[in-house]
Amino acid sequence: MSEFPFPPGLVLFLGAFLLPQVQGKARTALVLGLPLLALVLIWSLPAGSTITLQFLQYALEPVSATAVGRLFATVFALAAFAGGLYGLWRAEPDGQGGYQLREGNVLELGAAYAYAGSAIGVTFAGDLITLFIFWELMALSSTLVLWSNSNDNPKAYGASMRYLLVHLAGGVILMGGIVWQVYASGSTAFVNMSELDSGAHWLIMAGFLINAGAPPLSAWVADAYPEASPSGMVFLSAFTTKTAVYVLLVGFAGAQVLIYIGLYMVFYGIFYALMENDMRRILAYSIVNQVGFMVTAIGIGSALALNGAAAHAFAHIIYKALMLMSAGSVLALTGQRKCTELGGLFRYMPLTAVFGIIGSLAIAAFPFTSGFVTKSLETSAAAYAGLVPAWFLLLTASAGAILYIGFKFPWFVFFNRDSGLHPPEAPRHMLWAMGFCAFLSIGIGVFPEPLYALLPHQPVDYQAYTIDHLVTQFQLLLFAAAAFFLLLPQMQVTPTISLDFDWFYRKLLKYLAREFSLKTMDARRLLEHRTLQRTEKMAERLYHRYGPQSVFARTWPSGVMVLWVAVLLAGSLVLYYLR
Amino acid sequence: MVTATLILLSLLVPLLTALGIALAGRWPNMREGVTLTGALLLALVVYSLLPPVLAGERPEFTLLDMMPGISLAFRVEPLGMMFAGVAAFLWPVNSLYSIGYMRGNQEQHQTRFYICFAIALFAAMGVAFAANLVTLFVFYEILTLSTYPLVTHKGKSSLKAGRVYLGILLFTSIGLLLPAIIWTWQATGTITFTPGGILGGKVSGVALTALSVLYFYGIGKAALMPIHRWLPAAMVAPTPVSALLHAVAVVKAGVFTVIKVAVYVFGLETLQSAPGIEWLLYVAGFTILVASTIALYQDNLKRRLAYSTVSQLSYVVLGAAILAPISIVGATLHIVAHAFGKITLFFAAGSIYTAAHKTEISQLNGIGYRMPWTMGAFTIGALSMIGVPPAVGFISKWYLLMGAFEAHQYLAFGIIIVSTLLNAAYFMPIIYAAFFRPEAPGKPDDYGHGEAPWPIVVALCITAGMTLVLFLFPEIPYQLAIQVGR
Amino acid sequence: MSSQLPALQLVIPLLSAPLCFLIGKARIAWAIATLASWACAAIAVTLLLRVNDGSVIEYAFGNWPGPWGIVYTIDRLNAFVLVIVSGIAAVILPYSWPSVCREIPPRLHVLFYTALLLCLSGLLGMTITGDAFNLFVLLEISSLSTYTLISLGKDRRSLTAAFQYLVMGTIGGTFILIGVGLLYMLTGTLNMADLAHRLQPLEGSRTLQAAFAFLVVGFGLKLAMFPLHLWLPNAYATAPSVVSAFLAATATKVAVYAMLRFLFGIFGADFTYNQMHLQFLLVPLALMAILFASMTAVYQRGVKRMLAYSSLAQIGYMLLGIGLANLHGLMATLLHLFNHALIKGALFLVMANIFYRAGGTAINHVTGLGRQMPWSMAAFVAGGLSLIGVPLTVGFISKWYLIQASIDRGWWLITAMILLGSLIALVYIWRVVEAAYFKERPPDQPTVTEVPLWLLIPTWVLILGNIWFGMNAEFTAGVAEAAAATLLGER
Amino acid sequence: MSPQSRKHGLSHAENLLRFRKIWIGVLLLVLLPEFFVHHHAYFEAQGIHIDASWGFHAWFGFLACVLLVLIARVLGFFLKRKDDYYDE
Repeated sequence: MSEFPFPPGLVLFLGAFLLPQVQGKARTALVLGLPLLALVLIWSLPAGSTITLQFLQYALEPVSATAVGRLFATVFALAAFAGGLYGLWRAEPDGQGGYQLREGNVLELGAAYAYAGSAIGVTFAGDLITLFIFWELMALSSTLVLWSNSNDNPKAYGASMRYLLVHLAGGVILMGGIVWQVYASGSTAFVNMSELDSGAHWLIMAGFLINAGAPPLSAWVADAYPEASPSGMVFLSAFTTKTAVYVLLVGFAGAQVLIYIGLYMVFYGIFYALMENDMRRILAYSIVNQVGFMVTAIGIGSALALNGAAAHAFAHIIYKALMLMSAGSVLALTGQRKCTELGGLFRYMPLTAVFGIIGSLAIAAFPFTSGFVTKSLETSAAAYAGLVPAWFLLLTASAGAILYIGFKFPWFVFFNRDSGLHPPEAPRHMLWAMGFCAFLSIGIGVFPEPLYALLPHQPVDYQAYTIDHLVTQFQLLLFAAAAFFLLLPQMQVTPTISLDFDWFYRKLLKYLAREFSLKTMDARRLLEHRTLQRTEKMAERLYHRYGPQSVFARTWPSGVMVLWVAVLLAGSLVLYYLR
Repeated sequence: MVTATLILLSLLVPLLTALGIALAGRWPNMREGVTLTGALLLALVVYSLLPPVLAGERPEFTLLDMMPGISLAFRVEPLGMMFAGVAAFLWPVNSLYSIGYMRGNQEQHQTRFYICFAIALFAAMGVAFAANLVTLFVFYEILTLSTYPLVTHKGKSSLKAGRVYLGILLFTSIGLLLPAIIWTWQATGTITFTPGGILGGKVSGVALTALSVLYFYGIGKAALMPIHRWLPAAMVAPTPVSALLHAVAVVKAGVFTVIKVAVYVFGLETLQSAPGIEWLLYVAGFTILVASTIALYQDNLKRRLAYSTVSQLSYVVLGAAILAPISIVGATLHIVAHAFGKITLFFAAGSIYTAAHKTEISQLNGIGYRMPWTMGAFTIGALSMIGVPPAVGFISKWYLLMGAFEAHQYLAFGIIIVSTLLNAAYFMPIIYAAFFRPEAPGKPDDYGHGEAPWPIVVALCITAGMTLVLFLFPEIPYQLAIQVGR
Repeated sequence: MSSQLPALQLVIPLLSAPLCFLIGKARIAWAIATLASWACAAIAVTLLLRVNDGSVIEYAFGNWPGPWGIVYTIDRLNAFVLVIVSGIAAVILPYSWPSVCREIPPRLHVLFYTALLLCLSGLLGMTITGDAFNLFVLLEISSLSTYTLISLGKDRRSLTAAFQYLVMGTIGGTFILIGVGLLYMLTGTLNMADLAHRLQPLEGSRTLQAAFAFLVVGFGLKLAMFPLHLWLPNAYATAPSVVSAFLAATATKVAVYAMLRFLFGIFGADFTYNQMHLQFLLVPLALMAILFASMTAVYQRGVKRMLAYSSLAQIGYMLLGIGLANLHGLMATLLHLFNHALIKGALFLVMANIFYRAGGTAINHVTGLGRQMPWSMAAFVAGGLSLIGVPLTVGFISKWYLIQASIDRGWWLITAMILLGSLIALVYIWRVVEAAYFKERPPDQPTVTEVPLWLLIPTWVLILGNIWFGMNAEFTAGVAEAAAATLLGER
Repeated sequence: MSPQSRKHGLSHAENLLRFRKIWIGVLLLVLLPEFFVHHHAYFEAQGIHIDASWGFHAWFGFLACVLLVLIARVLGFFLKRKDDYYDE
């Protein structure tokens, strides 16, 4: 390749600014070409750090290729490609049973590519400062993705602001941690900090975890992502949480606390998805659930677990993108997101449904899908590490995956009752994008070896396709599915949302702020009123005392002055006499 | 000797410019030519002082002896160099902007405006290079007085604001700062800024804390609450004034003095020994948070920016209050960072006013498409305020945080977290409205505008560009700041 | 010739006065008066330069040596005061011609210049003399001429004011005479140096204490010490503008000087402070003056009256400096003698300018003048800033030393009061500035133009003096410090 | 929209019945290997053998799901709010 190792993230990031400048075919070429170019660069860079920049008193290594970084960068580029393809045009129902296509939202595409570029930038960051810079760029560009949809979705703005604030909070906590770490260690190196023996480490981990959707701020995922456009959510789901997984993987592999946090996230996702009505919010909760698996694996910290986390992230991005594309097509062509309003679309959007089902099967880790060959690495790792409760819980969650999403999503959207909606099949470019993801999901499921070869800890000593594994997995999933059908009456969707931690800042804080501002306003008014009154009174008194008619200003008869003279003289004489 | 001449020149150039403007007052083009020439000359003079200062030289120059033992003297040290450098860099840019703004809005009394501006810059240079407290105080007061006519530029309607402006600034400086200076003189027999401070061992205990209250509240220009009211009041001035003076020269003279007093009069170690000195940290933190909260509720763009300035100024004070050398570096850098960021924001506000005659945020829907450069620059400025890369605000925040950790001031860290969120909460909606909200339907002629006149656009692009450039190449301010912190 | 300078200092104005009267032509009288004042100023400056090394010039009138004859003693202190008085006169007299033409009926012009010259010679004589009784005589000369000058005011109230001043001034003069008489009774001498020498052993004496009390009250009346100030506002407010300027800048200053001379030159610092505890009388009265008079000034409708009240407050500062009883305090007093002369002289000249054009000096007359009389109003702003004590003006220098003195003492409350006084000054000055610059000219007021250069130049000479001595107070502060040290007997 | 069109696919009662039968068949099919395959327990060391019991994954998966749904019901009772809860 070229002599100058061009940062692959920067290609996408800068390319994003070109997007609005071009039209038509050139734009299509750019949208599809940029991620591929990035992909080429990702794999053409030599391992290790290739550039050193001086920034303040620190040496930065903005381009530093590692195996795990490359793995994430690769999947980010793939996701950008698929999302770009999916978002090239926007489909809208034309009211006559068909649809019309409009140019894709170029602002969103640009923002998304900048976002993807920043995410890739994080994976190539050789030091904490570079990492943080790209981290913040991610927060900003992802907010732009949400903003781009605000004309179509009035809820997007509020959600985006909450999203941004959560991420800026995470960002500044992370920054604090990094500053502390740099100050304490004198080095900007991004090293493993899993001993958590300084406040800096805790802060850095907290910053990472906020982006991963960890408690208590998990609510931002389901709050913000579903408000993006169909293509927007594809991008959003791919990068932020997965970069968090990446940095946790590098920085906190083996930090035991992550096991608990991860397990919490797993069940948080399940329960909230079970209660949820909005199909895209279900998918959002499932992101938290899936990232929870990865975080748990990172907490376990064995080579197998870490490989599992990496592989799972890789597979997850693709099948989650697939599901979101499927859901996005439904949303685009029906205008509906709520399960209570959807159903029976199988007949009208058969391909969309099939792709959605493939995604669902993958997320449920059905054999011959990518979920099967990646998630099992994590559960096995828990088993091999002898973590009894963790393993049982993960197994429960694996079974639950069928329940809350694997079957719930396709069932309520594509089957169940007929909703009366008769949308057309999704447009071709969307189907191609879904097909691409479905192909990867199944391809990885059938031939896991190429993916395994990319994993950070080599050699990967794991065989997914054993009889035992196949049998137990089928048993688990099919009986879970049986439970699903059996419990369907208990799982009917309701037009509700579920309270979450965001209640505190959406309701309580707002309430407190309003109360506070009302009360302080009253207090201020009262204070101002009183001060005004007092000042007026004082001014009056002062005027009375010092004004033109006052004692001091009046023209006194000479006698008074003489009296004063007498008083003063007599006074001092008497005083001197008495002394 | 050459350097001493340069100091003298840095004072003379703005003064002569003022004179030249007065003489050329009748011919606007010539008058503006004089302003620009003077501004560029000043930048040249100030920046030729930079290499020797960076090399460790401390040029000195005594103008005259004022009282026995007290002289009007100047000494260029890194902090002053930084302040002067920022002001001198921004004056030409702001002059360019002023030309566009004042002509675009057909303002009255333009000659007086430019004269006062030049005098204000003269005062700023004096503050920056002052070698002792009295010299600093003298120029501090000149700055107050020379900016008063600018604040009340609009005449009678701005009278009340002018009263608040002058009232607070003179009351605090005469009522608190002056006795503090005289006290220092009385206690130590010197008023010369000295690295490591002059009060160490001379004043101690509660008296030291009392002195710190006198000083830090006496410096009204630093706008600590509750004496911040003059700053929002000053927003009645034309925008170039708000931009260069009430976002850079005047307010920075305030926080500059805070750092200067903390470092060169008290000395960090002496300050640390003062009982209850945490008050400054608490007050600065309180100001940061409360001012940001107030900003959140302002619909008038300039008022929002003004409260943001109040809050951001307290970042600098916070840096001083943390009392760690590194936080001083952060505070020093924040003077630069905030200057470039906030002037950009004010420029944008003025640009909007000139082109669209809009002053309220709620009127800005969709304006980003009519004025892409303006709002683009605004965005960059806002990012710098929030402190995210790739804007220079990130760098100062970095060192402020580092200082907080060095001194184990976790409260300061918490304040910075909340404040970052508040900053975003009051800036981002503006950007959003400008670029993502559709324009309100209105009379077509309401929307006939495009970008502001080119001098305005050029000026704000320069300052916005600088916030990015300074992030990428922070070497010079960083070197200066390090020398201050040392 | 040069050895006769001390005599000439007094003789020139004293002889010029009857000369004016005899010639009887106003313009010539004015020319003579102006020349005389310039000569006086030149002499005063020469004298100051001559004694600035700390030497003392003793001049025996008619070669009758002291303590029998009248001896003029010139040291740094009174040379300094001479410069103040004659300097102000030298600036104001040339100014006076157009102003007097406007304010005083032509038939009284000659009388005016005669009286002014007499007043000047009285003040100079009080300052230069080394003889207690001679001082009283010259005091009466200056007082009587002052009454005349005040009564020349266009305002009819000036007659009442002059009469009141006459009554009070006479009482004051009488008290001083009684005080001097008591001293003479005790010691048998009137020569100040001799008095100081002979009083030393008599310190416990009741008579001495009574003399002290009479002198303090007497001078208190002359210098308008609170609450003996009641004559001053009316006098200053109603007198012709030039007279107000001259008196405000000189008369009280000389009275303060004379009091200092008696307190420290004759009684001695130790007696004054440690036995008579004068500071306990002076400090509260001074503070009351600063606060009450300043506050009253805020509410005045006439700007001249306002300045008159402000003068009371400024006298308060001077007395406070004495009351603080330390070197910096006394220094502040002496500096303020000079500085306040510059400030008030300039401000009253501005008032004269305004009267010259607008026909009055009420706030109503000043309103909207900022645009119409830019140079005069700019002078007012500058003088006002100096009054407030903004740096680079003389007012700042006085405040600096006064505050330092209060900090030296550790009397924080007094520091606060001084600052409060400054801030109130800010309020009353700014009231005028706002009226001049921000309000439209009232419809019933004439549209006016700037005064001629002949009037502007003296005004601005004083303003530039404010600024010059504010930026470069080495000289004045040096003289004041040395003089203060001498008074306290430290050097 | 004709009534026919509402009855299709899995929502059709007959289809549903057929679907159920197939499903039960599949379930039995996946249980078949249990007679031939011996599972080894992961946590021998901790003395836990339950994961090697007969049809463990089948019944565990089933029970786990029942449990999850029940918990979700209970949680839903507390946490569910109307759609427009935050909009008001």
